[in-house]
Formats: sequence, C-alpha cells, structure tokens
Amino acid sequence: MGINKIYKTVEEAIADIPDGATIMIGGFGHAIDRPQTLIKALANKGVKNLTIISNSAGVAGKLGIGSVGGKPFIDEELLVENGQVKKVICSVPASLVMSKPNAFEKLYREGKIELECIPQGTLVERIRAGGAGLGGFYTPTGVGTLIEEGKEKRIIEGREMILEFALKADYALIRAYKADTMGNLIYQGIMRSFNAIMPQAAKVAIVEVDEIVEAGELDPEGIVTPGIFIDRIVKIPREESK
Amino acid sequence: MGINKIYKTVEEAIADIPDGATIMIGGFGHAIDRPQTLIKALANKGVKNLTIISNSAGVAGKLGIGSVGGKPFIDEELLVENGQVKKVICSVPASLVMSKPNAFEKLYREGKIELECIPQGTLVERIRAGGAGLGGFYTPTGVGTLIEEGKEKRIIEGREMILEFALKADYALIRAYKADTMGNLIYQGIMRSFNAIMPQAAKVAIVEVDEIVEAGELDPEGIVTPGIFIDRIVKIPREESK
Amino acid sequence: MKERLSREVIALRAAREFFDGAVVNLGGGIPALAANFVPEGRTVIFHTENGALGFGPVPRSESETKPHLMGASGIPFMPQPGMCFFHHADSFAMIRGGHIDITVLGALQVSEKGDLANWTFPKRMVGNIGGGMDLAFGCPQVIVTMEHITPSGELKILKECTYPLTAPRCVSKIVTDIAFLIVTEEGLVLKEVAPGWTVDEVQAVTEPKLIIGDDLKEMEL
Amino acid sequence: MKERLSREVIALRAAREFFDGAVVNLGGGIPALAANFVPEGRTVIFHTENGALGFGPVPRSESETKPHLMGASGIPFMPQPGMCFFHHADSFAMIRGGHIDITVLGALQVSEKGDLANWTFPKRMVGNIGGGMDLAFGCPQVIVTMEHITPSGELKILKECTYPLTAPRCVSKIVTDIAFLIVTEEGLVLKEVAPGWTVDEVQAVTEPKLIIGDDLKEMEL
Repeated sequence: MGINKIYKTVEEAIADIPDGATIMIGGFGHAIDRPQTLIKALANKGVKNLTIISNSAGVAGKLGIGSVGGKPFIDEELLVENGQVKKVICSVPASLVMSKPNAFEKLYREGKIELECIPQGTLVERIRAGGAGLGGFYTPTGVGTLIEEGKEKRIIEGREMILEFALKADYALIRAYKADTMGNLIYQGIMRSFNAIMPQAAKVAIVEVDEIVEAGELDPEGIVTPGIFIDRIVKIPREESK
Repeated sequence: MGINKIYKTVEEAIADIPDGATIMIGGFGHAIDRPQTLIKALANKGVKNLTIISNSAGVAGKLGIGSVGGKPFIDEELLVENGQVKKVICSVPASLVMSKPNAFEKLYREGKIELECIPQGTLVERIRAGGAGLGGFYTPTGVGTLIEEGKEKRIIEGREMILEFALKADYALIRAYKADTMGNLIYQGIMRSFNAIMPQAAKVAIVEVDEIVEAGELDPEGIVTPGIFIDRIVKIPREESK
Repeated sequence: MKERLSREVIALRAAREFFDGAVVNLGGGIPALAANFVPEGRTVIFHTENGALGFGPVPRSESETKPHLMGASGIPFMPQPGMCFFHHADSFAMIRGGHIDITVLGALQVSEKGDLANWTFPKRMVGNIGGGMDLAFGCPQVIVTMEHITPSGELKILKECTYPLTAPRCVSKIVTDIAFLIVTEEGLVLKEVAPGWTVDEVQAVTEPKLIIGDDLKEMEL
Repeated sequence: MKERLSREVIALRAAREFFDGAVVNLGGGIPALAANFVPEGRTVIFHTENGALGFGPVPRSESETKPHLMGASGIPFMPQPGMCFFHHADSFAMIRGGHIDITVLGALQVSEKGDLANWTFPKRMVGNIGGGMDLAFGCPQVIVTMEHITPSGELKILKECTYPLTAPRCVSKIVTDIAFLIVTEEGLVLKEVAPGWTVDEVQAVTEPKLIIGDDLKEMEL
C-alpha cells in the first residue's frame, strides 16, 4: 500500500550513507533553511571522504548570520571541521567575515580540502539540470572571468556563453516546513532555496520537517515539492533542530 | 505608484501586436487552459505572418477534446485557418483524429505554412531556457530519431545528447485563474502547463483570468507566477471565455 | 478465428507490472485503461504530463467532472489525497529526469531491440510527437500495449522498425492481444500466450525469432 | 579634510535611480541601505536571491522578526501585500533572464569600461562568488555604491581592474562618497560631485580621465 517514508530518527534516516558519498545539503544559509539535525547526525556518524554540494562550505552558522537574534546554528562547517569532507562544490566557500576565517579556509590553505567554486545561479542550474535529465547548458554568467577557465565557450544569439554540466548526488539532505505521508512538501517563506531543487538530483532524498500530516491535508495547489522526489522523512520541530 | 497592468478589454491588451510578431500561446490543449478570448481577439485583429509557439497548431478545440461534455472551444486553429500564421513551433501539429484533419495539415500539405515539430519536453525546456537567460541545453530526447537531424550532438556522462537552443517571443498570451493587481497569478489544477512558463520568455506577457483581486489577497506561499513577469491583465470569467 | 484479448484485458495485463509505489504515466488509448486495473494491495501514483500527480479515478458522471481536473488524453480525473499540480517544465523535468518509473504507450511498430515507433508513418505528412518521445526516452520502464498486428494484417513486431522512431532501445515489455513479451539483450522473450494460443501461432505473426521463456505460460486472467 | 557622504547618503543617491515599478536586488553593505530611500511616489519591488519578491521593510523590533522572512544578507523583512516566494532555480532564472531591472552592488574596483571586481583579491586565497556574478551579468542596470578610495588610500576607479573580475562591462552607474558617475562608451562621465568637492579633487582620486558632464552639478541631498 505504498512505501512508508517516515523514519523515527535522523540516525535511521542516514544509516546507509557510506564513506565517499556525494551529498547535496539544502538551504541557502539561514538557520531556518538548513537541515541542521541531519548534518549533526552525519557528523556523529563520522563518514569520511564526502563530496558536499551546497551553497556554502559552512560560512554563516557559527557567526549566527541569518538567524533571529544572531544565534549560532549548525551548517556544513561541522563536517568540514571534522575532516569528513574531501571536496566542496559551492558558491560561498569562505567566511562572510574576513577577520574570522572558517574551517574550510584553514583546511584549504593547508591543501587538505578541494574546492569547486562557481556562481550561485550556475550551481543551482547545474543541480536542476541533474534532476531534469539534462546533460548541461550554456550560460552567460562568468564569461570573461576566472570562471570560464578550462570551459568550452560558444556564441549563441550574439552572446558568448559557457558550457556547464549537470550535477547529481547520492543523497540530498534538506529542510522543509511540512510533509505529508506521501512526501509532498511545503516550505515557509525563504525556506525553498536549494531545498526545493536538490531532491530531484539525488538518488535518495532525506528531509527533516516541522510537522508530518496525512496525505490530503496539504492544499494540492500549494505543494512545492511533489512526494515522488522524497524518500525519507523525519519530524524535527525547528525548536529542536540541531 | 507602480504600473497599472489592468486592461478593460482584450482588444486594448493586444492592440500593439504587429504583423510578423512571434507569439507564445499558453495552455496544453484543454478548454480551461487556453487563452481563448485573446486568441479570438487576435483573429479579429487580423495581424499576419505570425510565428506561433505553442504546444499544438490547434488540434483539440474544434473536436471538443479536453472540455467538459466535449464542447468545442477556441485554440490557435482559428489563426491558422485565417491564414494569419507563417510558422508554427509545436509538438502536436496535426489533428488528434486522423480522419478529421485540421486547418494546419491542409495548409501544410499545400506548402502554405512552416513547421518546426519538436518533442513537448524539449519545447517547454527551450521556452524555460529563453526566460531563464540560458542559451541552450543538452537533452537525450530525440537521439537516434528524425529529431536529431541537423543538430549538434555530444556524449555527456556516457549518454548521447542533442543541443537545443532557447526560444523567446515578442508576446505571450496565457490563461490563469486569478491575478492580483501586481500581476501575481494562481492557476487551478492542470491550468499551469505552458501558461506558467511562457510569460518569462516573452517581452510582453498578457493574461486573461477569471478574477482580479487586490495585492495581498492571494496567499504568498501559493503564488505560481510572480507578478514581475506579467504586463497586462484582462478579466474574462471562464464562462465568457471565447 | 481464435479469441484475442480485449483492450481492457491487455490493459489489465499491463497493469500487473505496476509495482507498489510506482509512479506511472499512461498514454492515450489502451494504456489509459490500465488505470482501472491496478493490482489490489498496491498503490500507484499516476502522472499526467499536463501537470498532475497522484490523482484519482475517472468521475462516474459529468456532474463530477471538473474542467481543471483532466489528463493529457482529455480524460477527466477525480481529486485524491496527496494529489499535486505543476507546470510543464517541471512535468517534463520529472519525465526526462527518470522520476516516472513506468510509462505505458501504444505503438505502431516495435523492434526486437526495443525500438519504438508510435508517432508517425511515412504516408502521414505531419505527425504528432507530443510528450511520447520524452516518456520513451526518460522512463526507466516502457511498456507497450497494442494489437499484435494491424487490422489489415501487417506485422507490428519487427526485426527493424520501418516507421520513424520515437526512441531506440527503450521498450522493456510488450503486451498484445495474444502475448506478453519482454525485451532482452538476446532478443524478444515470449513469457505468456493468451488463452488458446500456441507459441507457433504467436511466432507466425511476429517477424523476429522469439526466444521461448523457460517459464512460458498461459496468461492468467 | 572635506566631508564625505555617509553610507546612508550614498545609498540614498543610488535609490534615486529606482524608477517607478522597478524590480531591484540589493547587495549587502551600503546597497542594502538603499531600501530605506525609495523616492516618494515610486513603487519598487525588491528581490532577494534566496527566494522572495515584493517584501516589505526591516522590522522595527526582534519580536516582529521571523526566521523565514530574511533576505540574502541576513537582514529580516516584513511581509507586504503582493509578496511571493520561490526556489533558487527560479530565483536565478529571474536574475539571469534579465527580469531584475536594477541591482545595487558594492565593489572593490571598477574600471572605466564598467568592469566590476567585487568578489575576491589576490591575497585572499578563497573568495566568495555567491550570487553577485549572476546579478552583474543578468541585470540590465548595475549600480555600484562604494567609498571612492580604500581606507589606505588606494584608488578603486581604475583604467583596468587588477583584481579578478565579477563581470566585464556590466556597471552602468557609480555612486561614491564624493561623486556620481555614469559609464558610457566614451568613458566615465562625472555627473555630480558631493557638496564642497571640485572636479579636480574627484579626478585626483580617479585613475581614468573623467569626462565632465555638460550638466555637471553638486549632488542635491
């Protein structure tokens, strides 16, 4: 009678993530949009050699930028600091405050972590392409900058463009507001960001939500992420999220 | 204090569409999702040499396929039949019932109209690319079929793909359910189809809706088409739509 | 003449391939009928390319028919808990991205390699590609449902398709009015024959040499 | 020393460029302050790349601050009628597609051709590209707000940028603490000087030769 997608704990939900996995981590960089509890569980699990695809390499949480009252929160910096990450593909690798370098910068200067730093719009479009079965796309963003180095270019309709390729992952860890039992998701305000794009591009998508309701309780016109993209749901009210 | 987007009549809303314009026409092919009143006004206006980008060349309306009770409705066949169309870019050019050929087929056999027939997913993705500032994309759809003729191919991640280019238009004519005064739109059920994708790719987007409400009356979490994409709104309750 | 399976029974046999939790898109014609035959105990999520997922059955009366609840073939559907809607770009991202597990499509011709031809033929100057090509390329499992031969007796299961292809090597299973076959690297494997039909009779109306499945049986209806 | 314009006044001058109905994205720092100075009688729709359009002003107290109503720079906003939300792919489709009319960005360097450098510099091994590059490439009008020179006195308006570019030839207007300039095919045109500043004084801290606008005037504050 359909697949049960509801997991009691984040530990169970991430139990099969192996060393060397490629993991997309959702959100933009605010306390409310990050899957903090899933990240923490991944840190506790201690898996290594991860490739992280995310907007940032963990730049805002410790500084409390993007939370009400400037309260620190968890982001992928925890994984980077733990030495669990081999490579980060992101648009914001360094601290937002130059005088307070983050874990990524320190490891990067020591040559202990790899980086692919790309424009945010290119990053999210590469993820969308991965989920949409496309191989790649031509974008104007980055022509005439360091970003074009080593990339194919062509002129389309008189404008020079760069070829960028699709990104996929083994897992996506995301945060949403409410899920129904089928995995349909809604968000609140700015929570959609990368959360509503990454599940499509991952083999297994795991979401932490404030609330799980019965199928039919969410307005069909308001569902943002169709349940077919979501594999595992864990209820973590935001006040307990960490 | 912001731009007034509300037009009293469809005639005023389409008054500046010139001969030779490229026009996207929204909907999929059902009575409820087509901008019937705008199409009719365009037919009455008599502009010529149009390039139409739409899911079909007008295949369902006269047959009443896709309406409650099989009641005939208006689609782009009216423009084709009138001899107003130079070229159609679509995925469904011919009648759905072989024994009842449509206006497009007759003109096409006489060499009086041009056709670019492409897969529906490629069509909508080309329109999305146009609205999203991308030049083109690689898709697997069509490799090894007539569709690949004359197109560049390359292998990405072991899979052969075709290069397809972005589509843009001078105007988009679409149908939605409700608009607010800022042009934010919501739809009902299957109405989104091409309607929610074409405005982004057109210089001027014109929508006919059942109802116009004040800004703030639509749930911000439920808005499907942001108002920044919409230029002109005309209220045409669906029972009067034709 | 032997009795051939009705369109409904072809659809019923195809529907047995729907696994629990499968996301399924049905083409028009025989495929659309499969919605009525989902095996008991399995939940199937139906997708229509014009922008809905998880919708319910066909309404029983016109009074229950809503103009905004209608699938791609023009067949209306009822609302169902968990249903949702989306635009065409998202809909075909689902299809091309491999998120629709199974599609059931009609066919004009199918080759032993699993090539599918279902959108046009040489005499028709203009064919409708529609959404079928994306479905054939994008869905992990493509099931063809069709009559085994044309009304005028021409073969439809061929060594090579002679009509323009919808997609090469995409079909995994074929349900006809006399047989159920699967496409393998080695060729077409005959898995089931319709009641009363023999292997030789099926082979006689099938151009490529059939491989006889070890577990060949009469179709259970 | 002469008085330089405050960060608020730089932002105020930039905001005068917002036309009625404009869709505007503001970067962090001085640009973000421009939200407070939309000229009376004009409606501006603000966009934030983390997924909101048409939101209202900064809340006056923490009790009015909601965690889900916060812009890209971490600055909270109030709801406003007509506001809407969307995901990142849609947000950057808006930006790259030219649907955001104006962006106001900070800069490390700007060239006389309108090249912008604002994401990194050689000594910093790791820079943050973020959403700025898409904004610089995608928005029809890029307005730079910044101090005219660095705290240590280095020039920022140059013949050629020496730092890695964010985008070439993208800047259309520059508002600094001593001048308002526009980028033209012929070069940088000085349109306004801050109260008390002379053309020569502005030229002295600007590497490229300035073209003096016919209508050059003192900035009205």
